Amino acid sequence: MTTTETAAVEPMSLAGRTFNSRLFVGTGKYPDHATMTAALDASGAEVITVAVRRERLYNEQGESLLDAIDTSRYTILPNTAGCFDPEDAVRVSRLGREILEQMGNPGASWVKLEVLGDKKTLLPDPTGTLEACKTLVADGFQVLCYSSDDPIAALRLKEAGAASVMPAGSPIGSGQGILNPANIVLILDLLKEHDPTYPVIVDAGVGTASDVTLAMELGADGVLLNTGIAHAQDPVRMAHAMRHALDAGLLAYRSGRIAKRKYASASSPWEGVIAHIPGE
Amino acid sequence: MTTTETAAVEPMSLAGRTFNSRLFVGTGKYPDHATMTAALDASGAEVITVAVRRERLYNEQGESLLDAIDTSRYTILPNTAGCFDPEDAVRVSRLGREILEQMGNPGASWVKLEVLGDKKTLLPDPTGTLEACKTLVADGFQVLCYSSDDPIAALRLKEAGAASVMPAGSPIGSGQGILNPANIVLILDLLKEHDPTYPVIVDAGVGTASDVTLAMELGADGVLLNTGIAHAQDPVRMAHAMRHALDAGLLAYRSGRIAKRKYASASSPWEGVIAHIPGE
Amino acid sequence: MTTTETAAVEPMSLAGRTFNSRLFVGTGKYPDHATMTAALDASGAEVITVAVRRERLYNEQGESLLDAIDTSRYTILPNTAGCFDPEDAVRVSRLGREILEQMGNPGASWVKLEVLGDKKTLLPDPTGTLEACKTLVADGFQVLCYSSDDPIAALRLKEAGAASVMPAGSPIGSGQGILNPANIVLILDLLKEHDPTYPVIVDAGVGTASDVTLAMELGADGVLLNTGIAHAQDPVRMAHAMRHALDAGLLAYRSGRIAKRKYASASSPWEGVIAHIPGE
Amino acid sequence: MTTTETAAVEPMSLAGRTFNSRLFVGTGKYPDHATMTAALDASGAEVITVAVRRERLYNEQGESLLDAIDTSRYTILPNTAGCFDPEDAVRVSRLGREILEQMGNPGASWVKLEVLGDKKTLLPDPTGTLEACKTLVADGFQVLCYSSDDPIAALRLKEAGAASVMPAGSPIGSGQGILNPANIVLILDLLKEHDPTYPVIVDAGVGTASDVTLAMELGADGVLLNTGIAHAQDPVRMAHAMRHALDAGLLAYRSGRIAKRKYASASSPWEGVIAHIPGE
Amino acid sequence: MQIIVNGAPEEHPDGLSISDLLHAHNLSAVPCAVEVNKNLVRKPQHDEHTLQEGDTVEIVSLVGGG
Amino acid sequence: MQIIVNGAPEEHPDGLSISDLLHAHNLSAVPCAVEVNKNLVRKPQHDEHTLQEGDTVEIVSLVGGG
Amino acid sequence: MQIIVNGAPEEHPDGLSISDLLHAHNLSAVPCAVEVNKNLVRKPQHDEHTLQEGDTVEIVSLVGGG
Amino acid sequence: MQIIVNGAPEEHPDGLSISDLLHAHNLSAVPCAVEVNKNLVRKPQHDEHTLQEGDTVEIVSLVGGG
Repeated sequence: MTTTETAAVEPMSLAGRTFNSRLFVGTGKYPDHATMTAALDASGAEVITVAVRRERLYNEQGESLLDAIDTSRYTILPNTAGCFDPEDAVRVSRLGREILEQMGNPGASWVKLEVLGDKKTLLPDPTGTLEACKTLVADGFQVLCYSSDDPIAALRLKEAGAASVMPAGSPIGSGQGILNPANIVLILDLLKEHDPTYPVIVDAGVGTASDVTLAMELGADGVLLNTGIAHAQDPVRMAHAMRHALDAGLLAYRSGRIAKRKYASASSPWEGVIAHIPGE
Repeated sequence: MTTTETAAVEPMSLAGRTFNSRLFVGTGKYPDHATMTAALDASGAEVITVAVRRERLYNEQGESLLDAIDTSRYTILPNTAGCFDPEDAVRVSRLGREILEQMGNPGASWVKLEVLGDKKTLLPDPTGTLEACKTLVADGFQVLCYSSDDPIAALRLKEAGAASVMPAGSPIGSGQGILNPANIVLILDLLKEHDPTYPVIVDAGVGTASDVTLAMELGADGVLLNTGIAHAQDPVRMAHAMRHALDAGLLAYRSGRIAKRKYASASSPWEGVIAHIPGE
Repeated sequence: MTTTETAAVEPMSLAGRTFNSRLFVGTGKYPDHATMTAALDASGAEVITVAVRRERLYNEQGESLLDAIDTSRYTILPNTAGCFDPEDAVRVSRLGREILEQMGNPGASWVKLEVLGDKKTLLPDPTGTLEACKTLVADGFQVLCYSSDDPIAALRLKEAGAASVMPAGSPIGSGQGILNPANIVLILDLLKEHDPTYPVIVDAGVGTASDVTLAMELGADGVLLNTGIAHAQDPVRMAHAMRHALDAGLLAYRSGRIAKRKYASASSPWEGVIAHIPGE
Repeated sequence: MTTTETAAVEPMSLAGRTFNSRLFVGTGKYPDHATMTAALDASGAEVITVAVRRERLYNEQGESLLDAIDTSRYTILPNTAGCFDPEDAVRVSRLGREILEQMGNPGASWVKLEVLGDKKTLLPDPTGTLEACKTLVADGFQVLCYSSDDPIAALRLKEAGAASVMPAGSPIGSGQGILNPANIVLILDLLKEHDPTYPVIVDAGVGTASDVTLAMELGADGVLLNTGIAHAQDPVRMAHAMRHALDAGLLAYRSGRIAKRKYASASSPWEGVIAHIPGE
Repeated sequence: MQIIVNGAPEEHPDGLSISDLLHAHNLSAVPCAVEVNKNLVRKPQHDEHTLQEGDTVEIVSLVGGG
Repeated sequence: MQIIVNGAPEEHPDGLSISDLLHAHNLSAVPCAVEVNKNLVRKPQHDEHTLQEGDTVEIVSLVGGG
Repeated sequence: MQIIVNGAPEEHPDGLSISDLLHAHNLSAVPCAVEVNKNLVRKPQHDEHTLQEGDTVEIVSLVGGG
Repeated sequence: MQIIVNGAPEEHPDGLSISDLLHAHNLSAVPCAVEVNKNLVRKPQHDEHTLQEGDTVEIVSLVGGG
């Protein structure tokens, strides 16, 4: 008999720290701060992403993001969204670190590295991302590195010292889910081959809960998403959905699913049937 | 702004009764009774299916199913598994009712109707199922009716008075999940057209958690499964997974997911970017 | 060494006759008769479907279908499209036979039987189709029977004497292709189990050439389509495409495709490589 | 009305030359030379790929590849298979050119560039491929460049001067077909945006005919494959299948396929139906 | 007498045969089939079959279809 | 007399009621249902229903199933 | 002197430190980071770092992003 | 002198040209390419290029590949 003491989802190790939640959520695109904070809470996330942007010097904008969020509660992960070359991504990474150090936030040495290749797809530039990753690792950053789902591109980022490689399921904000599960599996194979706890986080493209469940069932360590919650009609409820979806996928992955069979396999016994069975 | 007071999943109405859980689980194929009862508990199910079989008159079999289960806790839904013609299915339905009436179980007037067409696929015979459904409805049964995913076959069963139509995602025990989501959507369209609360439960073929999430995201009212839990390497953990998966899918369906887009949509604002953006 | 004398596609036996083409095309929805006849020619079809409709008694309509087509060239297969109950389908079948007998066309005893279940999906009613099929077989028809992709519904039609069962890939005219290849495979398994030459023709839903190729690769004996050609922007060119697609699929099915592998298998030899191979 | 004078497939321009066939086939893995030459003939290919390997100095090997093939008939495209770093790929490219120049073959300045990243997946290394591509373009080569299906990796190779970018549908020899059609479409969008005749050839992963048809329907200019033919049970027949499949896909792409619809669209007219139509 | 032909009422003299009706509609030479009150009347019977007041007649031919 | 119970022949004295049969198999206290010649005999009739030579009896209960 | 701050020209007196600039924009107490000519100037240097004619300054903070 | 040819050591007299080496291996008439110490030596130089002790030579041709 196989039993389980508990359905608890084991914590995840990332960049030297431990997290109970494997869901990483963005803070962009919410209709308002109240919805955002309620959705962050509902998601159970412990790490949230933010962008680094110019202060608006002349027009007042009301409450700032940092006023809205209880920053003591979250590891704040600054991204380099909007950067198309490695130099800009390194500059933005350092600016983000500078702010988070002032705040004493544990995300200070972390960066979600994006070096984009194209404005229509927002897919990463493999060579530019690799170059920026190397520079940032040398500069002491914990680099959580956005990648395409190209297995070799992902492997090179791990080799360059990324704390986590984060392959896209599909283009950012596209809601297409995981277009190529086989590539995610190859990434997991290559990056975890001699390093089974190396964290791989599926980032980008999640549209709905089943995308998250699938990512975890493939063996990913976590999922990062933003638009799928923020632009849902009911973001807070969708945040709950995503949290359940992640637990569902992780538990299912750990449970050893049944193999797929072409034909049926009866759930009820044939023995003791009182009906006429054809051919018997 | 859209908010949600709670992430509670609304109850489901079925055959005149109300259930908090939308997961219906079988009791077959478990390695032992202790694993089964722990898995039933973990699943959160309120309705469980059983089969009607000959008493073993001569060889003692230890603890019976009814000894193992706290029958006061569950609605027990007897099935007609193993029946290949409508007459046998009607006989078995009446035998199941007879036993459950003795027990005072609320499942006494319910039956999970299966009239199978073939031993390899265990897919239902559309004409035989329809005939048995009519007879059982006339005899006062609440018929929860196993169907293929053929939309017209499903519609005819509803018209015949089935309390719920339960289309197969794929063959019983095959673990192939939902092979034709478009057909499930057509079934939901046809059966709920003027009757939006009519319950449609995806039954059969579920292999892992994301199958359940997908079923609910399509708009199903519930999911019935057995092998996906009972034959997982860790059935109890998988039962937890399935429960989360159902909540994830239902919440996501209610949340209004984002539309799929071909191209990306940035999560972070373009305004205030300090990096060089190509073409700008 | 395996060689092939020729790439010729073997003829198909259907309802006691032999055809070189396995593509069956409809004559509806063309922009004009000239496009239709050119498309029929390009398709290579030997059997074409037509509908039975009221003569327009008062408003002249120019050239009729039978004037436009060289009827000596084709087996004309009348359908029962538009019929929703078995009685009407039988009436229409007999009317079609009456006309084709007057013409001396070999399709006179043939019918493409459709008994529809619903106007939105135009999917067949399984019970009504089965009843009409039995009546028409008893009346001497060669019944080419439109079915859903429900394997048992298809099997019952064969057992009732249908000359061919023709499962839908997806709803008529929807262009969704083959939504559930696994069901087509189950149909082929069940219907050909002890009768390997029994003809199964995929009918309905074809949108483009690869749908036809896939149908044949699954093991179907032929494909019937109409809208995919008639409503393409260039119907004649699409008819050529469909003809190539059918040959491609049939030849591939007969060629024994390679198995799918998770990992790569080099096309060029490793032996004699002058480059440095990692780990060697 | 749209008509077509002919079903002829228009020729393809590649590296300054024009080809009637868009199918590019390898010469590896055949059971024997006779099967290979028959398959090459059946495929209709005008360009065939070869590998550069050490002469076997001591053990005689019978007829060589160049003895078996009528080299005057084909453009011979040497590959850099087996190279894992850009320096080796450049060496091998130059060696191939040296041989083909001696033979006076038009493939002398051409190379199928592969810089592999990993032995299990044989997927390309994006950075190494880009570096080798730049070197070879500067050295006067026409570089037909194997790429992953990462849209930005592909775009960078075009920008580096590749004569064609050749994205993998799936790993070499895996027979998995095109795992991510959306990425192929993005590649076509990005590479053809201001240059619609830029040739994109799907290379690797083709298992059967419908994979080729699909590639062309997505808008690819051609397909390169080897194992799908060479390891089929009947390679010559499969070569015929692949040729038909390519024509089918190209013609279908040029024909403007029908849009997919959720619901049905009747092929036969509703007007003049003599049957009872529900609701009318 | 009045009969219904292809869904529309028509006035015809008593004693009208199916052949007469087809002739009246210029359909004598056209491949078509005729049903009276939902029963097929085959071509050899067209001359002798006399239509009655209130009969419902369907005259059908083949059109483009799929 | 001989009857068939759950597929196997059994010898019993004439006049055997269903209740007697269940008692003989130690099933009196167990939730089960009984069919004679494919017709359900409900529990309140178990005492009075006398089995006949050649009857086919099915005694069923509930087991794990899906 | 003129400097470029967040993309727009500003006039300031000579000898302006970064701290002065932040003060002028009411940003002294706000978590932000400052770059001069694409080089980060960390907070402890804000008092002592004197801006020069033509400097390009970026003052950034954190906003919602994904 | 010893040289490495296609991965294996070979003994040859000093002053050996590439043409000599190809001749020794019966490859004079075969389409092939030669690399010495990872540098291609094109065919017109085969007569004049004299190999040195310790040279690594690759002689390659075309084989079936994809």
